Formats: sequence, structure tokens, C-alpha cells
Amino acid sequence: MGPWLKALIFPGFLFLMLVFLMVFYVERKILADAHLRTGPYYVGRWGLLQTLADVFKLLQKEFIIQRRANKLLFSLIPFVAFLMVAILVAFIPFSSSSFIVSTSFDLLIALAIVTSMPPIFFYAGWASKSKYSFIGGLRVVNQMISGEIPLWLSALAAAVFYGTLNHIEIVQDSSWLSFIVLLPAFLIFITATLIVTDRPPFDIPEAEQEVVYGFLTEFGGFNYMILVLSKLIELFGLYGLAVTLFLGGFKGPILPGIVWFLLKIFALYMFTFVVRASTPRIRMDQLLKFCWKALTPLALLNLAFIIFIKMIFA
Amino acid sequence: MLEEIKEKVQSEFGFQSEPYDTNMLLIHGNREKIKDLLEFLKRSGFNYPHTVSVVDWTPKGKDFEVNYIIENIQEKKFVIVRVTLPENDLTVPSVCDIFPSLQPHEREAWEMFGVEFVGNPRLEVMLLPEWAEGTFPLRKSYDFKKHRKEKK
Amino acid sequence: MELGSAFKLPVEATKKVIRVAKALLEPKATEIWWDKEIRREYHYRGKHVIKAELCIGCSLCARACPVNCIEMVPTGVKKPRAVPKVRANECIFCGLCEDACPVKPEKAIKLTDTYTMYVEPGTWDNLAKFVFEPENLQEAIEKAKKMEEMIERKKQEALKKKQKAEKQKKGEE
Amino acid sequence: MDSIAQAGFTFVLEEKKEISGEDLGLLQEKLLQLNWGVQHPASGPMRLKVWVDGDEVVKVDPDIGYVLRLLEKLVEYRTWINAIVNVERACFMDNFGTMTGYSIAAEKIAGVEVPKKADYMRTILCEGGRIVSHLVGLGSFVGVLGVHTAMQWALIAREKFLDAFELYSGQRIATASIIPGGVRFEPTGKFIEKMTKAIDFLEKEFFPRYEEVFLDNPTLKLRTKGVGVVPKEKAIELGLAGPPLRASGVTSDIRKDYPYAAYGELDFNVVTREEGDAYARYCVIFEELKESAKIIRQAIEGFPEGEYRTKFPVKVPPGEAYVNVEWARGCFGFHLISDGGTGPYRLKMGAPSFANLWAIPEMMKGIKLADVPVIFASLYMCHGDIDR
Repeated sequence: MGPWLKALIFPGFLFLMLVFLMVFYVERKILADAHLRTGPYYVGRWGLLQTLADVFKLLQKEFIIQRRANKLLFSLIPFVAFLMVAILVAFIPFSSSSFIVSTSFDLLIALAIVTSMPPIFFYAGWASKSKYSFIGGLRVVNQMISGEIPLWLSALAAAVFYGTLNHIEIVQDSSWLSFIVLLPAFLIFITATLIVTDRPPFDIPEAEQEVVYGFLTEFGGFNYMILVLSKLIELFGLYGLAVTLFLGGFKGPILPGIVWFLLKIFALYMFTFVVRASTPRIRMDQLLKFCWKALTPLALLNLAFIIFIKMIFA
Repeated sequence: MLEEIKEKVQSEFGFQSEPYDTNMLLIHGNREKIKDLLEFLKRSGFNYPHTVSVVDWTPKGKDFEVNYIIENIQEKKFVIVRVTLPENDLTVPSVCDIFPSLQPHEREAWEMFGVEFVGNPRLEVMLLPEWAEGTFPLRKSYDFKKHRKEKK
Repeated sequence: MELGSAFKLPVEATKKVIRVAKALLEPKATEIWWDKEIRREYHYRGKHVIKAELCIGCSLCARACPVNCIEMVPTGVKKPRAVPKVRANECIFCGLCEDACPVKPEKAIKLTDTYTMYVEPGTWDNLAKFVFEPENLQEAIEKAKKMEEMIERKKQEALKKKQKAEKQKKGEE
Repeated sequence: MDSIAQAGFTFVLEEKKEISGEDLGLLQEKLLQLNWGVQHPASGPMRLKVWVDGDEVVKVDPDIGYVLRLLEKLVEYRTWINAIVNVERACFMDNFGTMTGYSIAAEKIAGVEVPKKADYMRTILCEGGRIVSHLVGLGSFVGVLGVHTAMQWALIAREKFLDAFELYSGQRIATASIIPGGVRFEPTGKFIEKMTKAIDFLEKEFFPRYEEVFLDNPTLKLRTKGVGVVPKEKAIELGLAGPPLRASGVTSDIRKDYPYAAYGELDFNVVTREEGDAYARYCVIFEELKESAKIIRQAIEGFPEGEYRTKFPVKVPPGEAYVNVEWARGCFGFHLISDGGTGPYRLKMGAPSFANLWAIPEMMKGIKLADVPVIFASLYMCHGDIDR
């Protein structure tokens, strides 16, 4: 397949759509299991088409822009957000051959894109000119910036350990030893991912009970769908990054690489959903303390540890 | 406990009182001394006010009654202080500086019956919609069908 | 947050996460009811059944109704003089009319376990037609009429007999 | 004392500068008024006007009346018996408590003695109602922190009780099953069996599962401990009622203090906590569930034989009564007055949630915005009860 076809079909657009649908479905089903409920049941076999039905419902909805809102930004932001995260996914190797782009600065670019997300979400909140959205936008900046430092530091640990920024090379270099050595970095990375993508228990910007739906409050219909989609794909991309860096990517016996990759991602998702079902949301000041007083020093220590290991073995 | 209160109320304020139920005392007060009486009751341990209950006796040819229901939460005793008000002069001193938590109850009583609690800092509409201010729906004279839409 | 607890907290939280993950394997609480026959319990308060032949027209049910949704419809016969008609869109299915009914042993107005009640199309105008009327009202009225006629006939027969007897008496005298 | 009268309950709205969309950028200079309510995921049918300075709450003012039905007026148009359908609608969560209170008040005026079986039945139903209500309270408390698992688990346990109520009275929520003069239906063996089963489920399945995850939860403790602290004296002064009052260390329980129905013959404890914060209130609700289960078990064991209902006169002699019952949300007072007619002349309902609500402005001063739903949920209020 040529790169264009790839960008459109396999690790590209259509694949992302499918992932989006499946992630929503799986999230609902697993949450329902934790609640001892059934979950989606009627639409399609085992309710598989429920999310598709929801998407079509959202597509039918009216395109509402609030009167006071900044119309250009308001309608542009969702697409910009989606484009950004789609670029993030382009750098992730799903198997030894299925990736869209591969450069020698893969990791750097991916992290740079993640870092540039907060202003976009902030603008989404600011452009809607709603109190709740505005507070949500402020919160999202606050939270993502404090989460990105540990994210960078732990990803940097992996980069230092492997000595390269290319994802394919990183995957090929990985082994059981690298998994064990990078385990603390992995845990920090996952926690930071939850913070950056504001998943529960760190869903402070979207806290329903406080600020309705954060910066998503005023969005509806198609705009809303794209924005939620981009948030989901961001999580997917970051988990892809985690699998690539720490869990050995597409490596695995018997089954093809892509299956191994998706299985690993599924395990991470499982973890996310169960966390969502069991851990209450924490407060903003507590999160900031946690990030700056615990997570960042830990990440720094971990980086020092990795450098130390590297010095011994090199 | 209630006997003591009864005697003291009789000697200090000159108010009649009668046993109301088990653990309960009914004091017939008047509005001039209601504040002193409640202050005295609070000093003697009745510190947990329950509610303000107004009764409209006008169809029976009697006056309005305002009942302050106060509990002694340590000794588990009740006291009901009853003030009778004539219909044309529904004012009573507010006791929300003695029992701050009675403030919303007084507000509700004002809203529903039109009993004016002088000194209550916030006699605004609370439960009713704003257009209904001054209709006093819990009075017996309130016509329920007045606000009903006519059938076509 | 203390610094020590900041490190302890994730560990503690992880324990709870694992405990909730156990719930994934537990049996579901959702019961699949749509292919089962639904059995309502003995006291279930559903649709009214009004038996005109039992009703004595005392209008106690109308008086007991807290929302005044029972109307006594005159029948034109003496017994029952009127039968209840329930406006179902106002009814709150409290069952107090059933309690009030003095007919024994079987009550004339009764709440049954029928719970499917609907009007089509469910417009506001149609809701006014959504009423529970007595079963077999015409039959009951006819029966009552016959009874009345019979009673009347019997009365007249009795009267005639009386008159005859009186005549006989007079004749004897 | 002054501080409450002037700042807690009375707002002089000097800072009524509302922020329009255009000057959102100048947030630092002004207060932002958030409407926490009416159409809001956690508020229910009421509104809290929350003035925030950044993330800090400056002051709060409740705006109520969205579910006003004027029940106190409606009761005056009813007969003694059918007034229960209005009384039970004070709150749909625990309707047995209100019906019991009204019935006891009516019986006191009429001088009717209730058979013992009815008393026991009332006790069972009241405690069932308390369990049903507390389960939702627990669930919604954890729900405002963004976890819906607790609510779902609680609803599963609640369903068993609702089934039992349906079997007894024919309806799940608006049961209308307690009337002046006793209870409406014969308590059958089937009902007792189903109730026992429900309690078995509660004690054997729900409590262990719930306690392990959501009572001893580190994140939950982090969020709720030390939030909305009300000391003992302050709780009495604010007029808190029910679980929030007991969580502040005040031993006040009508069931123990002025026993009604069959509570005088049963053995149970009054649950209190000393801390007075949101977590303590949550714990009190949970512990009370256990006590309620205990009470129902005892009542079922000592269930007497005999009549379940006596005749209640159509016309009640003139008189009045003030009766308190320990409702799920606290002490519910009924000031019932009869003028010798076929229905109540006046009924005043002293609602516990109403008292709790007006403690909010005082409790929510200087907290973070994120704590608003936590304190709100921990006060455990019912909107039907606030507005009546």
C-alpha cells in the first residue's frame, strides 16, 4: 500500500473511525460489567452497532453556535484538534510495515503534538463564551501542563535507554530486560497519560457535577462528535506510544504483529475503564500537588536511574 | 423540667401554659414579649428550633396563630410557643437573631400567610413564583380556582 | 496531601481498582424479562374493573378518591342509581376506591393486575376519552329494569290479591 | 451568631456584577456567577447561585420552589384517609415515614388505638423506606465524584426492596399503604419472605462489596475528609437535621427519644460521628443502613398476631397534635389540626431537608468549586421535601 492509501484506510482515517466506535462500545460494555449491568444490547448483535447508531444520531443534529461565541474559532477548533491527533497516530507503527510515516524524530514529534493540545482545548472553551466552558478551558490548561512534564520525562527515559527516537528501532531493540528496567517509567507514563487526556480519576476539566461538561458544554452534534473523537484518539495515540516504548510494540509470538499491538492496547484500555469505574475524581489543587510534588520528582529520579543503568551497560 | 419552665414562664412573663402531649409544653405568649420569652427558653436549654407553624382560624371567627416549635435536644423535651395575632395586624417581631435557623421558616410563613416578621432581613419570595407574591396561598380565604385556566 | 500519602495513595487506589475488576466476573443483576411471562403480584394496582351488576350506587368510591377522578354516571334505573366511571388520565392508582367499596364479598370496583393501558394516538384530546367504564353496563341495566318490572308486577299482583281479598271480605260481609 | 444572621442567611447583593460573554477575559477583576442548578447534572430541581472567584466560592444562595405543589394546602381538601396520597408525595424516596407521621397525628387527635400488628408493620415499612432512600443517598454521594458504580450497585439492592413493596401494596414507590387506623393491607407471609430475602441480599452481598470499595476508598477519603466541617454547636445552631446532625456528634434520633410505632420494643443504636465532615455524613448513612436491617430482622421475629387495621372515624373531634417521626432525611414534624370535619383543617410539615438546605450558605463559604457538589450531596436532601 502506498502512503496515501495507508493514511486513508489502514492505520489511517477509516481505521481510526473503527477504533473510535469500538472503544466506545468496549467502554460501555466494561463499565456495564463493573456496574453489574448488561450494557448495549438491542442494536445489532450484542449491541455492537449501538455506537454507530449514536454517531448517526449526532450527525443528524442541528449545528448550533451560541450567539456570543467566536464563530470562526468555534467551528474550526474541532477539526484542528482532530487533525493534530491524527498526525500523532501517523507516527505509531502498528506492525513492522503498517505505519504512515517513520522518521528519526518520531518520538519527539509525537510528544510535541501532545504538548500543543492544551491551547486548542483552551480555545475551544474560550471560543464558546460560556462560563462553564471557560472554567473548563482554564482547568484543562492547568492540568495538561502539569501532566505533560512527567509524560515527557518518562518518555525521555525510554529514549535514553534505547538511544534512538525512531519508533521502529525502539520496538526492535526492546526485550524483557528493557520492559523490567523501564517499568517505573511505564507506570509514570500511564498516570501522566490519564492526566493529560483527562480521563477519570483526573477528569477535572469535564467534571459534570461542577462545570457541566467543561469546554465541551456548548458543542453539539457533529462538532461535539469530532471533538470527543479527537480526545479519544489522543488517548489511543498515547497508549500506542506507551505500547511502542515500554511494552515491546508489535512484538509477540505466533499471532501477527498488528494483533499483538491491539491486544496490548486493549489491556491498557481495560485498565482505564476499570479505573473509571472505581476511583472518584480528585480536586484540582490535589492534582497539582500530586503532579508537581510526587510525579515529576519521581520521573526525574527515574530518568537519573535510567542514565545510571545506561552508563553501566554501555 | 417542663414543670419548672411552666412555673418560671408564669412568674416571669405571666404567660399561661398547658401540657400539650407527652414531653411537650404549650405556652400562650403574646407578641410584645415573644423575644424575651424565646431568649429565656434558649437560655434554659431549648436551643434546637424545629419550625414556625401558622394556623389561619379566620373562618372559625378566631385569629391567626403563630407556633414556634422548639426542642431541647439534650433533655428531649418540646415547647410550643403560641402567639395569637388579629387578622388586621399580622406583625410579630422576628426571632431570627435568637434562632438564626428560623429565618427561612419565618420567610416561608410570611410568603404563605402574610405574617410579617418585623426585623427579618430577608422577606422575599422563596417558594412561589414572583408573580404570586402577596397571594398568600395557605390562607383559608385564598381561592384555589382563581388561578386555574378555564376549560375550553 | 502529605508527601508520604502521595506515594501510598496510588497503591491503595490500585487495590480498589482490582477489587472492582473482580465485579467483571460476577453474574449480572439485569434480568432478561422480555421473553418471560410477566406475573404481577396479588395486590398489583392496575386497570380498574367495575362490575355494574354488583354496584349499589352509593358513590363512596367517588368520595374516597383523592384526585376526584371518579364520576358517578346516572343509569336511569333505581338500583344502581349511578355507576362509577374512572377518568384514567387523572387516576393515580392508589386503590382507595377499592377500600371504600362496601359491597361484600366481591367488590364492585376493583383494581386488577392489567398494567397495559394506552390510548392511540396519545394526544391530549384523546386522553379525555381514556376512561374505565363499567363492564356489561347495558346488560346490567336491562337486568335491573327486568328486575324492576318484575318487582312492579309482583307488587301489582300483590295489590290485586289484596284488593281481591278485600272485595271478598266485603262480599262476605 | 451575628455572622450567620447577617452573612449566612442574608445576602446583601452588593456584588451583583454579572459577567457577560464579552468580558470573560477580565475574569480576575470580577466575580463569576454560576447557576449551579435546575438544568445541571447534579443539582436536581433547584438552583444554587454560586459566586466564584477563580476556583474559590465566595458565596452561595439557594433558589428553590421548582417542585412546589403546596401539599399543605392540598391536604385541606381531602378526607382523613385519602390525605395520605398527598402526604406520601412529600418525597418519593421514603414515603412510609411521612405517612406514618401523619397517621399517628390523626390517631392522636381521634383517640384511636392502633393494633400491635399494624405498629410492627409500620416499623418494617418505615425501615424499608429508610433503606431504599439511604441506598440512593449513598449512590448519589459517590456519583457526584464521577463514579457511577456505587449508584448502580445500590440500585440493585434497592430493587429487591421495591419488589417487596410491590408485593405488599401493589406499587413500587407511591405505595399509599399506611393509613390512619393501621396499615391498608394484610401483611402476608409472602411479603415477609421477600423482605427477609432482600435483607439477606443487603447484608450478605451488598454490604461487603460496597464497604470494601467505596467506604474505605483512598481517593474518596481524600476528596471528602475535612470538607464542609460542622462542629457540634454549630450544627445545632444551623438547625441541621437527620444524618448531618448525627454526623456532627449530636445524639438526636426520634426513634430513640420519643419512640413511636414499635421502636420502643426493638433494640438498635443511634449512629453518630464526631468529625462532622462530608465523609462522616456518608459513613452515618451507611451505618444507618446496617441498623435498619437489624431493626427489620427484629420486627419480623417479634411479629404479633391479630388485626392489622382498626376503624377510623369519618369525623374526627376538634383538636391538634404535633408529631415527629424520624424520616430517612431527619426529623419530620407534623402539626395537624382538626376542626371536627371530615378532613384535616391544617397540616404543617416541618421538613428536615428544608432546614439542611439553609445551612448551605454558611457551610459553603470559602471552599473550592469542586467541593460544592460534595457538600450538597453529603447534606442528603430531597427536593420534594424542600418545596413540599
